[in-house]
Amino acid sequence: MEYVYAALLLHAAGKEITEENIKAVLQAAGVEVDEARVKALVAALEGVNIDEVIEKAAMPVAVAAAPAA
Amino acid sequence: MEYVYAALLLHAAGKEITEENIKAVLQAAGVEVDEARVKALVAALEGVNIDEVIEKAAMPVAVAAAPAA
Amino acid sequence: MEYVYAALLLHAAGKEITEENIKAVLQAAGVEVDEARVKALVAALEGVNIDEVIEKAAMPVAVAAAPAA
Amino acid sequence: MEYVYAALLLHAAGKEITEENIKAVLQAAGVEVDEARVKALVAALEGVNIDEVIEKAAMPVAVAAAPAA
Amino acid sequence: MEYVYAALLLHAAGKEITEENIKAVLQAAGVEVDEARVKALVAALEGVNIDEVIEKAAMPVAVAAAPAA
Amino acid sequence: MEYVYAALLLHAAGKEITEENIKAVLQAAGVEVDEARVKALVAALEGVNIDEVIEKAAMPVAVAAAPAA
Amino acid sequence: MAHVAEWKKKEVEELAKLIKSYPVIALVDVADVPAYPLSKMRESLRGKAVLRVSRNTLIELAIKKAAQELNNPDLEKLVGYIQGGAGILVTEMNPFKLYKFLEESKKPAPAKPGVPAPKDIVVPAGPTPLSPGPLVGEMQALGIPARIEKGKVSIQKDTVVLKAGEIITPQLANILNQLGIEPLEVGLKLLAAYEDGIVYTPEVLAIDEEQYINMLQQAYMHAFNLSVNTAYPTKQTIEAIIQKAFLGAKNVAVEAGYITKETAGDILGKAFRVALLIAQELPEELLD
Repeated sequence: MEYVYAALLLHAAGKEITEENIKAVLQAAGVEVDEARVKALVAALEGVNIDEVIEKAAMPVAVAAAPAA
Repeated sequence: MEYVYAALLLHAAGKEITEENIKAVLQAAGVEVDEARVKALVAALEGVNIDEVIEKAAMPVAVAAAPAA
Repeated sequence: MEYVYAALLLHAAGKEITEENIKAVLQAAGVEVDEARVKALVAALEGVNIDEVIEKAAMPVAVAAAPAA
Repeated sequence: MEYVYAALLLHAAGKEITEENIKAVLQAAGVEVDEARVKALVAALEGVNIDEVIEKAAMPVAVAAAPAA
Repeated sequence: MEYVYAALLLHAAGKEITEENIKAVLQAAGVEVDEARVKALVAALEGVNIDEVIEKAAMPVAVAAAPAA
Repeated sequence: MEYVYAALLLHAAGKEITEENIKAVLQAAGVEVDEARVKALVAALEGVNIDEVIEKAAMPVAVAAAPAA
Repeated sequence: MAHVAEWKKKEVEELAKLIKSYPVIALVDVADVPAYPLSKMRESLRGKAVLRVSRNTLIELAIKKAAQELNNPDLEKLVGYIQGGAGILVTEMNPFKLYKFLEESKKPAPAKPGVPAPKDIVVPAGPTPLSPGPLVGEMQALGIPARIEKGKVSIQKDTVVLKAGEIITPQLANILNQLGIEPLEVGLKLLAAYEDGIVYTPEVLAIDEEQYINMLQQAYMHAFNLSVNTAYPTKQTIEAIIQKAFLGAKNVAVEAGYITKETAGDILGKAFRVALLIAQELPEELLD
C-alpha cells in the first residue's frame, strides 16, 4: 500500500503524481523503490478521479442510513 | 490529510512514525512542513494501534458496496 | 418540551414570542412556570428563523465515523 | 397547526386534552378559537397513545441506533 | 450551540459543569453570557451521562451497515 | 477533543478561531494548554468550511427519515 | 295539535324533554338496522348516549317544541335532516366523538340483494369449506376463479366481485353468504348532529385520524428540531443536543485531519479506505 499512500500524499498536498515525485516520497520513507511499480501506478492513476474516490470513502454512512429506515 | 498519509505510508513501510520521519516524507513531497502539526500528529498517534484501526475501517467498504450494486 | 410547544403555538398563531406571551400560554395549560426557562427560551430564539429551524433535520449522524467504528 | 401544538403542550404538561383546556391555551395565545376544530381535534385524539405516536416520529434515528445496542 | 460546546469542553477537560464554569469559558470566548441559558443548560444536564450519550452518537451507523449486507 | 470543542465554541459564538482565542477558552476551562496542539488545530482548520461540515453531520438522517413518513 | 292522540302528545313531550336535557342532539337512521343488532347497539351506548326511536313526524314536533322552549331557533334546523327511520340520539359526547363512536360500532352484516356495496367487495384467495356443486359454475360465471382442490372449492386469487356503490345481485348475495363473507355494515347512520348552535353533517364529522397522527408527529418533530437546532435544552432533547455538538466537533476534526482520541479511528480509517478504493482501481500486479 506504500505506493498508493505516496500517491495520495502527493494528491492531498496538491502536488502532481509523477514517477519522480512518488519515488522521492517513497525513498524519504525508507522504501526500496521498484521502478516498474511506480511506472505502472502512475499510468493506472491517470484514469482515476481521486477526489471522487475520496468522496466515496466517506459515503458508507449514507448507504447505511437508507436500509435502517 | 497529507500528514495522515505520511504517517500511514511510514506505517505501511514498516518504519517508525516519528516527527523526523514524517517531516522527511512531507518534505520529499514538496510540502512546507508545519512543525506543530507534526508534533500533534505523532503525539495523537501514540497508543493508537494502527493495524487494528485500519482493519475495522476496511470492512464497511466491502459491506456497504454490496447493497449499492 | 412544554416551553417549546408554547413558543411554537405563538409562532403558528402569528404572535410574538415574548416572555409574557409564553408565560400566559403555559399558565393557561396549568403549567407552573419557571421564569429562567422562559427567559432562556426567548434568548435562544432571538434572531432565529423559526420556520426554517423547525424544518431542518436536527438529529446528527457521524459522517465518516460510522463505518470505522 | 396551533391546535395540535396546544394539544401537545397539554400532553407534555400532563394535563388532559379536553375541549376546555385546548380552548384556554389557544385563547391565552391570542387565537380566535374555532369550536368545531377543537371538537374535531379532541375527538380525533381520543384513544390515541400520544407518547407512542411521538416516539414513532422520532424513530428513524432511534431505528438506526437500535441495532447498535 | 456555544453553551453546549462550553459544557462539552468542561466535560472533556474533566471539570464539573457548573453555571460558574460555563460562564467563565463563554466569557473567555468573548461571549456575552445569558444567565438564564446557562441555568437552563446546567439543569438539563443534571442526571445525564454525557459519556454514554456521546458513545451512542458515535455508534449507530456502523452497525446499521451490517444488516445492509 | 477539548481543543476541537474550544474551536467550535468560538465558531458558534461568531469569533475567530485563532491560537490566542483557543488558548483563552481552554485556560478558562482549566485546561493546561499544549501550544503545539493549538497551532496544529488552527492550521488544520484552515480551509475547512466548518458550517458545511457540521451541516453534513445532520444530513444522512433526513435520508433515513423520508421513507418513514 | 288538535287531533293528536294522547300517546303522541306524551311521546313528543318526552322527546322534547330529552332533547332539552343534553348538549348534543343527533339524528340517526335506524331503518336498515334489524332488531337484534339494534338492541346490541343500545347496550353499547349505555352510559354514553340515549337512543329513542320514534316516528319521524313526532321527532320533528319534539325538536320544534324543544327549540321553541329553549328559544333556540338554531336547534330547529335539525328538522331538515330527518329521513328514513329516524331516531334521536342525545349525548354529552361532542359530535365528532359521537360520529367516531358510531362508525366504530358498526358491525359486518351478510350481503342482501338490491343493496349497494359500501366498499369494494373482495373474495379472498384460498380454500373454502364448500363442497363441489353447481356453485362453482356460478362463481366462475361471475369471474371468481374457483376450482376443486382436495375435494373442496378453492379460490385461486383475490377477486374484486363488486365495486363500492354497485348493487348486490341475488346470485352474488347467495355466493357471498355461502362463503361467509359479510360485505355490508350495520349500525346507526348519523344524519346530523347539533351542538352549540351548529348543525354538523357526516361529511364534516368524518375526520381523518391518520392525518391528525401525522400532524402530531410533525408538531413533535418541529419542537424537537427547534429545541436541538437552537440548543434550547429540554428533557427530551438534551441527549440529541449533546450528540449534535459532539458529532459536529468530531466531523470537523475528521474533515480537518486533526487527530484526537475520538477521531484517530475515523481519520486513519478514512485514509485507509481511500487507499483501498484506489487500490481496487489498480491492475493486480501493482498490489502487494
